[in-house]
Amino acid sequence: MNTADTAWILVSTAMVALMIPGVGLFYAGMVRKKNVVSMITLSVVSALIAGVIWVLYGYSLGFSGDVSGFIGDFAKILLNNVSIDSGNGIPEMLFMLFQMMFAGVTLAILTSGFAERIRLSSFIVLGVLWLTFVYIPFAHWLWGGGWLSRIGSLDFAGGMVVHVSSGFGALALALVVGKRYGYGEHSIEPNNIPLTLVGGALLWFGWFGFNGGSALHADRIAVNAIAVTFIASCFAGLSWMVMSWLKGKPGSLGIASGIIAGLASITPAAGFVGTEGAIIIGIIAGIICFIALDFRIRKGIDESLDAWAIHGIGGAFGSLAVGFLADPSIGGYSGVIYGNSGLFVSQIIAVVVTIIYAFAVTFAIAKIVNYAIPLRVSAEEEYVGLDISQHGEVGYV
Amino acid sequence: MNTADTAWILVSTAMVALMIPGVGLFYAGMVRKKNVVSMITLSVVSALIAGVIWVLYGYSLGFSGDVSGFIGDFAKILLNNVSIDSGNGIPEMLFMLFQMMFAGVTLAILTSGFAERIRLSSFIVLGVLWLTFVYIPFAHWLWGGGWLSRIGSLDFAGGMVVHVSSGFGALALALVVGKRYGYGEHSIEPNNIPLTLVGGALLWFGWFGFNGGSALHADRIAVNAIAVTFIASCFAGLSWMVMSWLKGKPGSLGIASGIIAGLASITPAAGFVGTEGAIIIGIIAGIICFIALDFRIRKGIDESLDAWAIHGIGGAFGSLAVGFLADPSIGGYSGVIYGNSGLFVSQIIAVVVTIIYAFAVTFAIAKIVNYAIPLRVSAEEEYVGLDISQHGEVGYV
Amino acid sequence: MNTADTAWILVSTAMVALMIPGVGLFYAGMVRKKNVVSMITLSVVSALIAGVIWVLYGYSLGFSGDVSGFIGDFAKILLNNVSIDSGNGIPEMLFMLFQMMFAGVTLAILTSGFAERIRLSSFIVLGVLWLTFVYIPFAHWLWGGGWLSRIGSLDFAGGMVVHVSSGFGALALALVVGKRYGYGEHSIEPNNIPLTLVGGALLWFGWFGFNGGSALHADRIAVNAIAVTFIASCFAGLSWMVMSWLKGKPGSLGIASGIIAGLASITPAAGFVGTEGAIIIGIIAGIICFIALDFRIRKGIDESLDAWAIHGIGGAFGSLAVGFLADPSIGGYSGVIYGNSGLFVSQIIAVVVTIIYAFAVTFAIAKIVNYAIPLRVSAEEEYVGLDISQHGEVGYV
Amino acid sequence: MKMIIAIIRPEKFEAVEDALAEKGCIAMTVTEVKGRGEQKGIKLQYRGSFVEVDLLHKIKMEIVVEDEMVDEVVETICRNARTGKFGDGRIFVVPVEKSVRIRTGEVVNGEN
Amino acid sequence: MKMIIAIIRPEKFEAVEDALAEKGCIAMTVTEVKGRGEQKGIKLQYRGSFVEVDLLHKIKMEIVVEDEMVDEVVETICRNARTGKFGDGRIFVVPVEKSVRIRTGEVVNGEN
Amino acid sequence: MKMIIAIIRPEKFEAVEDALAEKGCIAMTVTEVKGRGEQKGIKLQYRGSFVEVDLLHKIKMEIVVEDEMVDEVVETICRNARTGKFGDGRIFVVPVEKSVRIRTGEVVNGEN
Ligand SMILES: Nc1ncnc2c1ncn2[C@@H]1O[C@H](COP(=O)(O)OP(=O)(O)O)[C@@H](O)[C@H]1O
Ligand SMILES: Nc1ncnc2c1ncn2[C@@H]1O[C@H](COP(=O)(O)OP(=O)(O)O)[C@@H](O)[C@H]1O
Ligand SMILES: Nc1ncnc2c1ncn2[C@@H]1O[C@H](COP(=O)(O)OP(=O)(O)O)[C@@H](O)[C@H]1O
Repeated sequence: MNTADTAWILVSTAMVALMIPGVGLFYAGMVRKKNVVSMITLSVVSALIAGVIWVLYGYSLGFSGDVSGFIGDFAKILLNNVSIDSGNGIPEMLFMLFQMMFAGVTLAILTSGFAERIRLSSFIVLGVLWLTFVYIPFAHWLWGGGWLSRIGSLDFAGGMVVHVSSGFGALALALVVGKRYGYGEHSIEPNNIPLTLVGGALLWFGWFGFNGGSALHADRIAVNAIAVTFIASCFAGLSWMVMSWLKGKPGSLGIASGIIAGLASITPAAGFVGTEGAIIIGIIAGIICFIALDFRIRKGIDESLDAWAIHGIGGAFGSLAVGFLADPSIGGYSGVIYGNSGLFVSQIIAVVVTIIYAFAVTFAIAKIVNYAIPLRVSAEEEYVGLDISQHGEVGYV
Repeated sequence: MNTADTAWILVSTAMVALMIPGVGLFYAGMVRKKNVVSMITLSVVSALIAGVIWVLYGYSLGFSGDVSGFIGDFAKILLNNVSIDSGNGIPEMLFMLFQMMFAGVTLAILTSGFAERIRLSSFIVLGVLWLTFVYIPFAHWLWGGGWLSRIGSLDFAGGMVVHVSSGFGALALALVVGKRYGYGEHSIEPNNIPLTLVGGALLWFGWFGFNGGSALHADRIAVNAIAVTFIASCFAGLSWMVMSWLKGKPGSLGIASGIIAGLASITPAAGFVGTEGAIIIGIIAGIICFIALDFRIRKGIDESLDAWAIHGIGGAFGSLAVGFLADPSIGGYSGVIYGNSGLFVSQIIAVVVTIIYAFAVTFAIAKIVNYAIPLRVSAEEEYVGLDISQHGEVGYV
Repeated sequence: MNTADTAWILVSTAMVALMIPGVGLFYAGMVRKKNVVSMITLSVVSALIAGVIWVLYGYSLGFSGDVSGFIGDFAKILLNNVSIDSGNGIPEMLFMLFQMMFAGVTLAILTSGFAERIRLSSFIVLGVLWLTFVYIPFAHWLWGGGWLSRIGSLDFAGGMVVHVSSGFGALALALVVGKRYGYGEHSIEPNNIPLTLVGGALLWFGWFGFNGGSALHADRIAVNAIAVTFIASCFAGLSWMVMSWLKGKPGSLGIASGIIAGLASITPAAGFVGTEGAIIIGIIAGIICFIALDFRIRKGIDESLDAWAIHGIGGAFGSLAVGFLADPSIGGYSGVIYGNSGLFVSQIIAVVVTIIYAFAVTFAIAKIVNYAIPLRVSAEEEYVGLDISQHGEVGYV
Repeated sequence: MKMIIAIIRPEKFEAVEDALAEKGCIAMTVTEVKGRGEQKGIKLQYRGSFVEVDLLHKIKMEIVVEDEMVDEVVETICRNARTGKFGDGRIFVVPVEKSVRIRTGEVVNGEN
Repeated sequence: MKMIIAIIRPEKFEAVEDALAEKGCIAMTVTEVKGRGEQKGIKLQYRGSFVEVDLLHKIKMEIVVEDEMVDEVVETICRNARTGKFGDGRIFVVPVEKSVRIRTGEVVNGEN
Repeated sequence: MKMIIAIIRPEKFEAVEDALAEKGCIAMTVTEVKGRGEQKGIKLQYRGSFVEVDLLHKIKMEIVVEDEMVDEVVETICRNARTGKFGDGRIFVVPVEKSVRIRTGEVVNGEN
């Protein structure tokens, strides 16, 4: 066992774990006071669902064996044969846990799509199905030896597995669940911006573990990953700020959104591009995610907390950018600017497929669940707020 | 010196340090608005007291030498002879600091027992005495080579040293200090659930360092510890959620309590049981701590923030569970299910003794302090709130 | 590459990154409700500015080459030649990133001086100039091989580079920008003390990485650094608490300020003094920073969030204390009490020079910017608050 | 002079505010309150049993106007705050005997 | 019609609310306020000197009722909000000239 | 008896409170409100265009006093809350028919 690598991934795992409630806090400040508890709880419950599924069968289906390139097998259900010892590198048990956190974060991001209107029980059912039929396949395709990795598609830390899946999934869910009551008619204002920024701070912090830990070693790739991650987030924060300044005032939520857009966009690329690539990705991420958000609002789609505009578009953009900007001196892969167009093709295929699959399968799951048990609370419950109606609690007294 | 182990314990120490104010934030959201500052400050001051005591004599009494199995000696007062160098493993100075944080967290947990009614000055006196006469002996008995460790009792990361001590100590304190004015007559509602969940998020994060760091190496035991820690917390969060759903609505505070119950319960076991053990411990922890909390409320005992029900019962249960479930392939010790009942006997002895000692000695200390200087603020001060009366501050304007 | 050192600095870098919004949260709870968003955003934008400047030319000017002892050269602009590989120790890219975070934290601390009255656009211009003409020179002088390090001045983790620069800079800025409207006439009360304490908790946590990471290895110096850091903060928190208790009630903000005073004061010394030194530094830090704050208030200077009293005075005091207390068995340098007065002389020179330079150059920059574009918002904007006037946002609904 | 005290749904506030401004009625004082009407708030069905959420967030507007303006203001609020469902709120009119503008000290006495 | 404005201890609110509901008086508007009575709040003894905490949290209930209900409501509030110690609060009765139900537009005029 | 409802700038509250206490007028109920006057709040110039910030934080004080005290209290508030700039606030005087001290049950009837 490499103890230094193990030390780094032990910490990274904890950092990614912190991101799960971090997403909840980030989201919770942006909803109305009557749903602040609900929004955090959805993320906390995401961790619980992911933890249980992962132990029972999720890890096995994602990372053990392979069935026609599409999914793993059941050899490691209940963490059977997942060892705490290891030859070199880190123990498999640690890898399993690190991956578990990713599943949790992804499900937490997805909760954007039905914020302020989902039934808790339906969310649990939906979460189990979504992890099983969307997240775990994606993890297998790109990280578990599945077909996308075999055609050469790269996803360093989850541009597609995490961000495209949750972003486009959230969009599908928003369409199935429908708009919040009164959306577009009266303004829905963030109840507690400092809370959102607390969550944002934890996400920024956790992302060092998310991207840096994805190197699985405390090595040059980890160093590159955290450097490009932070740099991309700074440039994206600034470019979003400039965009919003051109249209009005630069709000703190905008700057934070820009930072997260940069983080999501650099995620698939963090082990493949250098600092110049990070600058380019960052600047563009801030601009296109800003435009996507603007588009979403103009279309009147209530994908409430913009997982689609920020994670979905950011993750897709970053995954394509890998095909352009991958620098062989970093991760050994070359993009278009280093004269290789093959990678770019693989990336396009992967992005297109994951977008379609994430949207379509999430849509189907949502429709099915909605048919069996309504996804949405009643109009009265929505009016009163989910904190009281789902949790019997009041956020602030 | 093993630098990888050192790196891991450096980080773990910081993570456990963060838990100290984390406890304060977790508690503070659950009290009334007029005591929110007080509740956080009690935890912050716990860190200060623990830091000072530990440097002056606490570490020495806990971990240097041995006097009849009961307590250490004074050879390392003022951190005399505590070196920053080391043969192999981590430097003793780092071990000392890591242990210091545990003392701080434990004292912070204890503040549950007299929330919203303690005088700050009395708390300081009480804290010094409690660390000296309860915490430090426990640390010596189980970790410093004292009598319980000699009879073979195991406590991986503090099921008894941390959780039984503070949980049953808080119960004793609640009985000595008495109920909050109006307790049981009018409802006392949490003032800021998001704040509690911020604190809970930091605790969840810190617990990776708490349990994982207790391996003192970045090794297979650390990996096992963080895996079983997170898994147990997920199952406990879910089982608590189910329990509360059966009786009404599943609140966020309940889910968070379940998670912490799972964390407290797995703490003594994290280096000895595998993932199946963690699942069992987690599920049961969520159920029995829920029942304990319910029992506490029905009895009308104002152990205000449930350190007893969650930490006390959870820590005791987990310590017993070690005797059943310890898997020799993990930590080298066998529990009943691996055909060894000796460990179970040692665990029973340790749990019974620590429960009785923690309760009785805390009770005695509290009575004595209360005799010398009242523990409790005046009725007017309690009515106005501790923020104004003890700190001259107002939490939110 | 030493992977254990790398693992530790990867984490330290993330921890220091978390301090940047941490400063913002800490400050934001202490301003009025109408400026809470602004205060956090100033810190977030500090990170963005520092990130961009550092990549473009900041790292190069600070740490590449040397021009007459005063400043570096342009050899590493755009991170040219900054490698992710390394001989031994950590990769330069990681060192670059770790240093980047320090620049961000320092700029965030500086925002104390113009809290609740700065124009966002002016702050950005000011921030760029200040990093360029104050922070980067200081970093070069003490850490990049510049003249102060050549005359033997020591600054372990930023007593002068970070704390004197931002503290005395904030003082100069407060004088140029002028008092907040109504300051001294009606009371300006903290709007959200729990938020400040959340920020404070993150700072306390991050400081382990700040001081411990400054060892650049996971070694005995890192161990010493985090031990003395925590110990000094505990003693400083207590001594401030005692001071404030003598004059009235011990507030939570006071205790937190004392802790931060201890942290700032031990920063320059953390790799050079032992635990006794830390106790002495801690106790004195709590006292003199308390006195400085009291003095500042009596003088009617609106250096609003006391960067001067806590960071400026603390950092200066700690830097001098190195000259007295440096223990050769720790870092190889001897202070006065070990019979060497040479170091003390170097420290005096460094402290005096950095104080004068930081104050004077910041003053000049502020005057120039203020001449070109007003630093301060209009009276109406100030009255309405910066959240609405600069960001178009409302903190809490 | 009368004080018109209107308790309305928070989500209708903007609409009411704009409609009043159009009528030239700009000045007002706004408070966040909670309230319940005669229906005891809202009933939520919850696993067979009913839970009553009795105190719901409302916005209270206090508007002091000349007597002749009262009916127009009341009517404007009513029209813009109405959804037709329980919980739309109430308007109360209270006599004001005197009104003082602090900035100028100018006093207006009501006819009451 | 009258508006009964009762300023009570927060911890007595539930009891008052329930007692009023029993009397059939359900509708009300509730505001969190701070207040002090003639005693200037509460005096805390602090190291020899006294500190006055002048503004304490209170709950303000506004209840509009028909004239004939006033005495019963006032009496019910009084009985359930009383502790007998300073700070129990006050009840004020203010005339209401007109009351409108927004949902229906229905207007009730007071006799005032 | 009258209820004096004063809406003032938050930053003037302390001064007003102290001035009233000097006059022996201690009891009061205080609420945080938002408001706008006839100027529609404050106009901020922002890159050529104007942004109106319409609802600004204010403090509402409610003080019930005997009729003969009204003028003195109003005058004291006016003097201490004034800055001379827009937004200083308003004072309204409303009749109170009855006042009850909950602690004692003692009732005072207004002359209205
Ligand atoms: N008698 C009353 N006294 C004081 N406030 C009232 C009264 N009746 C209604 N309100 C206020 O008006 C709000 C809405 O009233 P409600 O009765 O629910 O509307 P609706 O008449 O349309 O059902 C309540 O939440 C409460 O704040
Ligand atoms: N004259 C008054 N005008 C307005 N509010 C008042 C007045 N007197 C009392 N109050 C309100 O009633 C609350 C309780 O009054 P207090 O005088 O403390 O009760 P008690 O008369 O039992 O001592 C105060 O906090 C204040 O909010
Ligand atoms: N007609 C009114 N009805 C209710 N509240 C009012 C009225 N006029 C003013 N106010 C309150 O007084 C506050 C200050 O009034 P404003 O008109 O801005 O002062 P000034 O008259 O000095 O310009 C407003 O924010 C609002 O809360």
